[in-house]
Amino acid sequence: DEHPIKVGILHSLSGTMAISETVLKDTVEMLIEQQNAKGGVLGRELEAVVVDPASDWPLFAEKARELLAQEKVDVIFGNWTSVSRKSVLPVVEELNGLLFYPVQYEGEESSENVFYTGAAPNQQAIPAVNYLMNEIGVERWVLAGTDYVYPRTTNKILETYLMDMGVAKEDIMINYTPFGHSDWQNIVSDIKRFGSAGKKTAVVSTINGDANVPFYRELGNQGIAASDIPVVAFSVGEQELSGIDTGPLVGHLAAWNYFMSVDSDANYDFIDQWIEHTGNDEAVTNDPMEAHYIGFNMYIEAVKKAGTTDVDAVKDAIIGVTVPNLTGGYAAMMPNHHITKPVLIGEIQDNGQFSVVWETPSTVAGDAWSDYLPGSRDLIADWRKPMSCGTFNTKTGSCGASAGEMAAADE
Amino acid sequence: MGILRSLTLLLIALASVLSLPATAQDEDPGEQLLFNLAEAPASKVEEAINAIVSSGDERARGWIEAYGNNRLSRIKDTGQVVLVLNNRGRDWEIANPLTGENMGDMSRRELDRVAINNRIRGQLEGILAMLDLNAADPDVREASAQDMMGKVDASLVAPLEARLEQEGSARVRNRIEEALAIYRVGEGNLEAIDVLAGSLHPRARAALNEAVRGDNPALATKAKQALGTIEQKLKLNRAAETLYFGLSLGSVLVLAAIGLAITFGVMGVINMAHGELIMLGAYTTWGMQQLFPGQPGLALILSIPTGFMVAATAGIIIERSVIQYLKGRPLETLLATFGISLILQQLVRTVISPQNRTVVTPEWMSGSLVINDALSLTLNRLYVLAFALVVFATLMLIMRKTRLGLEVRAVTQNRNMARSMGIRATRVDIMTFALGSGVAGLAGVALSQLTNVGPNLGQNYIIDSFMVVVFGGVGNLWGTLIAGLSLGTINQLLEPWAGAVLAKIIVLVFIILFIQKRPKGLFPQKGRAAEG
Amino acid sequence: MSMLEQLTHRDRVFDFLAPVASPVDVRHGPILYMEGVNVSFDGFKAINNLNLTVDDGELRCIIGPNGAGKTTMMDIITGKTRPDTGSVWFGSRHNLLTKNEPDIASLGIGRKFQKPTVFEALTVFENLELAMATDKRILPTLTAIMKPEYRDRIDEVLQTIGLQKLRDKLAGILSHGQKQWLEIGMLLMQKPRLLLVDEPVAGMTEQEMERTAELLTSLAGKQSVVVVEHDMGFVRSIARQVTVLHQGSVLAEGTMDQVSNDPEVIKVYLGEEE
Amino acid sequence: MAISQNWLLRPFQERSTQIFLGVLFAALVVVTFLHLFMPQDSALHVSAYTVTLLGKYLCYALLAVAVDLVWGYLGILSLGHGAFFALGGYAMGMYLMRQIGDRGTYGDPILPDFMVFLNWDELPWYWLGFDMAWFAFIMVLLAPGILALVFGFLAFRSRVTGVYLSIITQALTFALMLAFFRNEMGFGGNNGLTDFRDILGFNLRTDATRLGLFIATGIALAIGYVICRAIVTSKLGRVSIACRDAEARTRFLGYRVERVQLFVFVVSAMLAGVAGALYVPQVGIINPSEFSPLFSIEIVVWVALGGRATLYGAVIGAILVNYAKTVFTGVMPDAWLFALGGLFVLVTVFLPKGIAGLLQKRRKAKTDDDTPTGQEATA
Amino acid sequence: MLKIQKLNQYYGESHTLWDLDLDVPQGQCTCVMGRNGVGKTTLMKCIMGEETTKSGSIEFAEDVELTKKKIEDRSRLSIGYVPQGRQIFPLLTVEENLRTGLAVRKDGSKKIPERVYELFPVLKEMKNRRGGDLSGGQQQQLAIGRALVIEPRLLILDEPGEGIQPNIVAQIGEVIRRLIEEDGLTVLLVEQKLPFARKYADRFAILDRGRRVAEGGIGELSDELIKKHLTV
Ligand SMILES: Nc1ncnc2c1ncn2[C@@H]1O[C@H](COP(=O)(O)OP(=O)(O)OP(=O)(O)O)[C@@H](O)[C@H]1O
Ligand SMILES: Nc1ncnc2c1ncn2[C@@H]1O[C@H](COP(=O)(O)OP(=O)(O)OP(=O)(O)O)[C@@H](O)[C@H]1O
Ligand SMILES: NC(N)=O
Ligand SMILES: [Mg+2]
Ligand SMILES: [Mg+2]
Repeated sequence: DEHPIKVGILHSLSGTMAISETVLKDTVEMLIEQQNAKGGVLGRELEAVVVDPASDWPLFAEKARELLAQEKVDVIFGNWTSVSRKSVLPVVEELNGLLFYPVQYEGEESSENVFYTGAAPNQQAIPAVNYLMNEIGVERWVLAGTDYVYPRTTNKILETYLMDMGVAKEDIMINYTPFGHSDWQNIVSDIKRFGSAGKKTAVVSTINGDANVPFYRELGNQGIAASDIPVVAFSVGEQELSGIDTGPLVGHLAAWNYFMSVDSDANYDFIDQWIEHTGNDEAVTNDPMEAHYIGFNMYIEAVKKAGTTDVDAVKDAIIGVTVPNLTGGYAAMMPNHHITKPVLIGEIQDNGQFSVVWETPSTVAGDAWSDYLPGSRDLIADWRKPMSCGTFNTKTGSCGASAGEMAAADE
Repeated sequence: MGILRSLTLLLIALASVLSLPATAQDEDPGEQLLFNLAEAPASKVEEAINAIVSSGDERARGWIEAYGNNRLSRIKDTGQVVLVLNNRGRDWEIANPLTGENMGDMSRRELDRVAINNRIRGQLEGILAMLDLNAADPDVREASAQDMMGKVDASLVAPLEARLEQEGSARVRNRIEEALAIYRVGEGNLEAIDVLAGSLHPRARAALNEAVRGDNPALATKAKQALGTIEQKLKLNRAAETLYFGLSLGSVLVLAAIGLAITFGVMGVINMAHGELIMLGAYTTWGMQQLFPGQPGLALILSIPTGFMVAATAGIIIERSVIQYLKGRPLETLLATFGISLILQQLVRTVISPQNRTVVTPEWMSGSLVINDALSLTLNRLYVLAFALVVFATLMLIMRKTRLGLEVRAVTQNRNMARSMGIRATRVDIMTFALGSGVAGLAGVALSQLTNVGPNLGQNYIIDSFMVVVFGGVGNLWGTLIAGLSLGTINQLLEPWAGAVLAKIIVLVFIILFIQKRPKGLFPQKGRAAEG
Repeated sequence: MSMLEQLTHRDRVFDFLAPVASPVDVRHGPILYMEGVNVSFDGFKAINNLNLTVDDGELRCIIGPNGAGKTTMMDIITGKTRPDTGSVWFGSRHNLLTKNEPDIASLGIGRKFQKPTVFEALTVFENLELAMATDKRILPTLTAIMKPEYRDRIDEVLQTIGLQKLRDKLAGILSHGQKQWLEIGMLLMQKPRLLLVDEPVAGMTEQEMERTAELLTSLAGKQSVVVVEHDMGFVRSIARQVTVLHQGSVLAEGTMDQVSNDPEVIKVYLGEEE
Repeated sequence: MAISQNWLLRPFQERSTQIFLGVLFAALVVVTFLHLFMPQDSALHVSAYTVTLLGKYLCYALLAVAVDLVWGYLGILSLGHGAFFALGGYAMGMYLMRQIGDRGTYGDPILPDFMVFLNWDELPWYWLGFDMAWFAFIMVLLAPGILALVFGFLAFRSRVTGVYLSIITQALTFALMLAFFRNEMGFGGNNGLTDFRDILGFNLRTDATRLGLFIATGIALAIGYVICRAIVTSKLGRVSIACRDAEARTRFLGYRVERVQLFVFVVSAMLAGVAGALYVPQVGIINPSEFSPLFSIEIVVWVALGGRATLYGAVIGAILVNYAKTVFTGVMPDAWLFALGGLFVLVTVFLPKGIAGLLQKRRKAKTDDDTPTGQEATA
Repeated sequence: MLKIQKLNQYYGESHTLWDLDLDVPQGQCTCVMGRNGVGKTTLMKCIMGEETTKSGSIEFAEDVELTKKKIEDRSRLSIGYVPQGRQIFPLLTVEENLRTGLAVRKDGSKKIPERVYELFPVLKEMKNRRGGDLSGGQQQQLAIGRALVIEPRLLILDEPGEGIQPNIVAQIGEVIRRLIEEDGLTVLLVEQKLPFARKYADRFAILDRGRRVAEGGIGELSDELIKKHLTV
């Protein structure tokens, strides 16, 4: 086959999400370039097909359809927000596409056609809380998040988890703010008050993107130092920090599966390539970029293994594929379409980087269905034949309805 | 606790140590100390720090600070401990921690950071605070004593008491007494509660709270009483704080809206690109800070005129290229300026970056103005509040006292007639639009100190700005001021009990209902004239 | 029968004069009754204890210096301005102060504004159509059809106001005087019991003025007309009863001769030589 | 030609409506034909993707017509029409959610997935009834209709006009957006409603259903257009214009301006609701961003670009802008905003009356009978 | 002072002024008359530049060609304009309305000339009220006062007596005369009311359907002419 392999890139280049997603587009483009420099795969070139879904959720679905139905791409790398993924999901399922999703998310999903290379809650939130509890001795918790599904779900999981661990209800404060919230005076003041009850307090932040800068500014100005009330964030990476004056933030934390500061050769190489690709000496890398790096390499491996880009063949081949990650270890694609990841806790430094202060002893496999939510406790996903099920109920021993229907539709 | 014991030693040794000359060169003991620190496994770090602190080496403080700031690294090949002077980018500038001699740049790959974590950092801060307790500057001593609050343990009581003896400043004495009292309340000392009864400091309250929870009934009762009085005072402070939050949010709204009050309120141009003009002002600040690295304050001050000029120039270009063709078709300005706003946003994404830019807050704008332990006003917002008022007053003067104000109103009310009166309408248009745009630029300069500087900046403020202008009554600058401040205050009053989202919704519903009552805003144009 | 012809038979009640809705009860007194009306704007007393009655079928001229409150008085009658105190009755049944503009209009009070206001984006014909006395509720308006008799009536009025040629032109392009006529036409279409006419002849030539005078006098009798005008020639040609307003209250009332010889009136209004 | 006496039939006698309906139906037929009967690989084949895309454009066109009705003829610049569109969409979305039944991820026969994993125990009361198509379809009209009625009643009664009205419509949609973002509201928060399966028993993921929806949208647009045209050409339409240009004067003629405004506003809101309802099954998701004030402003921009107070201009504007968006985001993903923004600027500067103005000018050269187009009303 | 030759003007397709000639001699009051809609106001607008002309010339003060000039430059030549319909600035106060004219004054004065208040005392009384709130007649006085602020050489008045109480109308007439006689002002007046025209104008010109059909000293304004051109 002489046709190039078409790689769809479905990341917002305009609108509110452009701030996060443009670098992911550039990352995939860079990876494609590099792969082509290595001679492509199966002797075929790779070709990027870029579209701009413009941070508009229905447009994500439309563009996904355009990529799959019109452009006939072999695979899509894309999406950041969960809502955009939810919007695209029916389309990739209907048209039997492949989607690599690189961002940490709330879990509770496993699609036959989607590969989740970002963290599930058990690969980020739970370990972070464990760290705070065990290493820092936190007893009182503020769960602050932007009001949407990822923080809601994550906080739900954490609340259940914390209560299981014996934390009293009054020691948990939950607070939601709208997207792009910029006036944090009251909330920070509340946090300060909440933290003055004589117990070590920490903030677990699922605050999204743009709202973070004013949040941290306010923290700094109201004099909340990391040593008093540390904030551990799940959505603040190097990209976000590059827009913040990090001076007052030193010591606050983030939990990710990758930091740019990680001391590994693979990482240093990746950074060098990235800087060369962007032509910007100050360019930073971050966790979702690593996720794409992993996802991309997994895809390449799977295509090699399957010997074709045929979607079904790749889907089968990719489970079990293992590729190096950037932190010096390996990532494996699990049967539930999530991958294994190390969990790192980093402290913000004054240079806008994180220094790793703690990490899990080994990699953690992503859990599609949380063990801390009653509705999904008993569910697992396994896309290997013959089970091929995204919602297998271990109690009843049967596959959930949606998968059943999908299987029927496939016939 | 090891570290604190070493502190005691340190304090006693200090006076003499400070005057010691540098020790002999051949065998620098510092080298070993640093090596030990770098090599220490997590459990031995404390010991290593102890060793450094109690060594009496005058460079100790620098090392500890560097360690706390993640600036101690080792060269992978040689194991030598170095000081990282600049850790941005791929090549780091390093120096010899023993001699201070600059060792040039070294790739980050070659370096291995000496690990530190939050817990240790917290302890280091305690150490540094302790060191500061003897500083010459009473402010430093006070801050240090304040840091000690809640961190005092048995080993520190004696040195603190000793310090108390010598201390001349009443402020510092108070702090030290409070710090000691917190410790003593923990020990079950009833009198200590009297010391804390008037304190608004959160740590004092924390200590009292703990006493209430504790199993000493006498202590608990007394602590409860003390807490009661404190709560009373806190309430007042909290009210003042909320008011401040409200005015501060309000001033942001006013700043964002005031330029629009000119271009939209006075000229009648539905300027959807107003937000992007604000954005330009914010980017100017960023640009100025790039031009003057290391001098964020100077850059910020220079940004005020430049931000104005940049946005005003952009305004003039917009006026000349588009708006002038839309005279008498105000609604179509919406279409055109919407287009311009899209273009400007994407222009910034393409030319600068889709990511946010870092704008540094100068020293003098960081932190808070401390009124008391429970009430402090964040400085950046205080400056913005003042700035908003100054901008407002200036604008008011221009519109009221200069001919421009009169002419622009005449031109918008009846363009042809104004021209028949010899008013150069074109020039008036340009100047007014430039003024409104320039003020938007000023808003951007101010906002750069509060929020993201990025391509979406404008979008976040455009809706609010229109809301404020209209709520205040179109064409009335006072209205804009009052509307902004009151909407901000209402929002902040609601937030504590309704939450941020609901508070915002309630404010919007309030606006809707308010407009039912006063269909022409807060300060309506009255009389026949308004009915047309 | 053309309307003008109809008008020559004053002894009959003509169809276009037949009351539309809520008949006005004038058996026991005047058609318009204002008592003790006060209005002030930001402390400025525009209407000051004004008392005025207009009898059914009367043609009343109101004159008075600029700013005397003539237009404001009409604003009060038509519901545009709410007085601070006082009472205003239409017939003996309708308290106008409790009603809003459309209510008052449907009761049968029509008004021509001082500054001609017509619907500029509609044609002359459509302007008259909208003014026509019909059911003005939503659904009837939506389903309204242009009956031939309606068309005829509009054409008649067009004839009367001399704008036949401009029938299908947008009202926005009319000259000042043409707009004046159009507004008079709209008033005629409304078939009101009481017409309030604010400076109808401003900007008209002498001859047009005469036509207007004829028109207004012919309306009087069956309809009541209140005319405000500064052109003394015109006022003289139509007036029977003249009221002079000054500083918001009645300064003088009487026949034209009485009034124009009143020294006060001469002083504040007419000027020495007339 | 005798003008029909029936207000609903009147539009059919207008040349512009005849042309509009002719073009619309021709387009429906041609697209259907090309989709069904052209081989997949033919250059003339219209793919299911394109059919859905066109369907979406038609939904937007109907929405734009609704906005033009109130803006162009009544002078009410609604910056919140997205709210009515979204409400219609949510009503439909709720129906579609209920149609999923136990095929959802968690297999709960009643609760939608998002409720299951956020621990809702039962369906909130306002979700009741949405499993029935007739009820949902009535709500498609009623939800926006009632909101418009209540909101309009308050606003028009108090004589809120001009920019004040525009801004409170904006506040309305903004408030609704924030409310719908809240997960507590029970509408799926930011994720909204998605993963629909079938509508009226037809599988939404088949091409035939898509074509059906496309045709249904076309017909809805035709009906909506005719209704608007009928209103506009009726006496009520002229009263609307009167209200737009001289509200006070209209009152003195005895018209209850606020009722005229309310009537037209509610009709327009319902049309917007229908547009939203047809939009949702075709794009597959409804989320609070449809309530975003910027979306509502964008709708106004379509209308202005197409040409205000013409109705067909609104259709042209909506289709053109959205087509441009589709094309530009595909072929020039990095620079499409320049192109779109530039388009807006150029049209305003060079085509004062929008695209319809251009068409009118050419038409005017031929005939002279022209429905009056709007003068400048106040914003 | 003003010499108009072969002026043609169109509103879109419709030809409103036809080959119009008009002479306004210095130091006199010329009165333009004609039925409604014949183009009087249009002519004034052409002189002021509010409407563009198709062809013809308007010459001001012997040597300045007006047709090419911008509106504001025309007023800066000291042409005062009192338009039909008053056109005051409704939201400006009376004083502000007057002050708009100060920009043009040759002496650069920042004060409103006392003369204006003298002529129209009501304006002083209502100094701080918004223009739009004034009664119709007060607005008309304001419009005239405003035009006088610029100390015009040529004053264009479009039906200035409209809506003004009789004694003030007479007063305006007197003012016009006084300005002409004392200051050498030139006045171009549009007026429908014959007595007023006869009393205060020096010359007349009659317009009919956009053409000038008669012209002459005011004494020559015969009943025949009136009947022919001014009756309906
Ligand atoms: N809304 C208002 N605000 C302030 N003053 C007002 C308002 N409306 C009217 N006035 C004042 O009230 C007085 C009466 O005005 P009105 O228009 O009734 O006079 P008028 O008798 O009609 O005069 P004219 O003959 O000049 O038209 C005037 O002095 C006017 O300035
Ligand atoms: N903007 C316009 N567009 C088209 N036609 C217009 C416009 N303005 C005026 N006209 C027409 O031009 C003609 C002359 O109008 P103009 O206002 O000059 O009349 P006029 O002599 O001043 O009348 P009047 O005595 O009523 O003030 C009128 O027939 C009018 O309908
Ligand atoms: N998955 C997220 N972060 O939306
Ligand atoms: Mg009046
Ligand atoms: Mg005229």
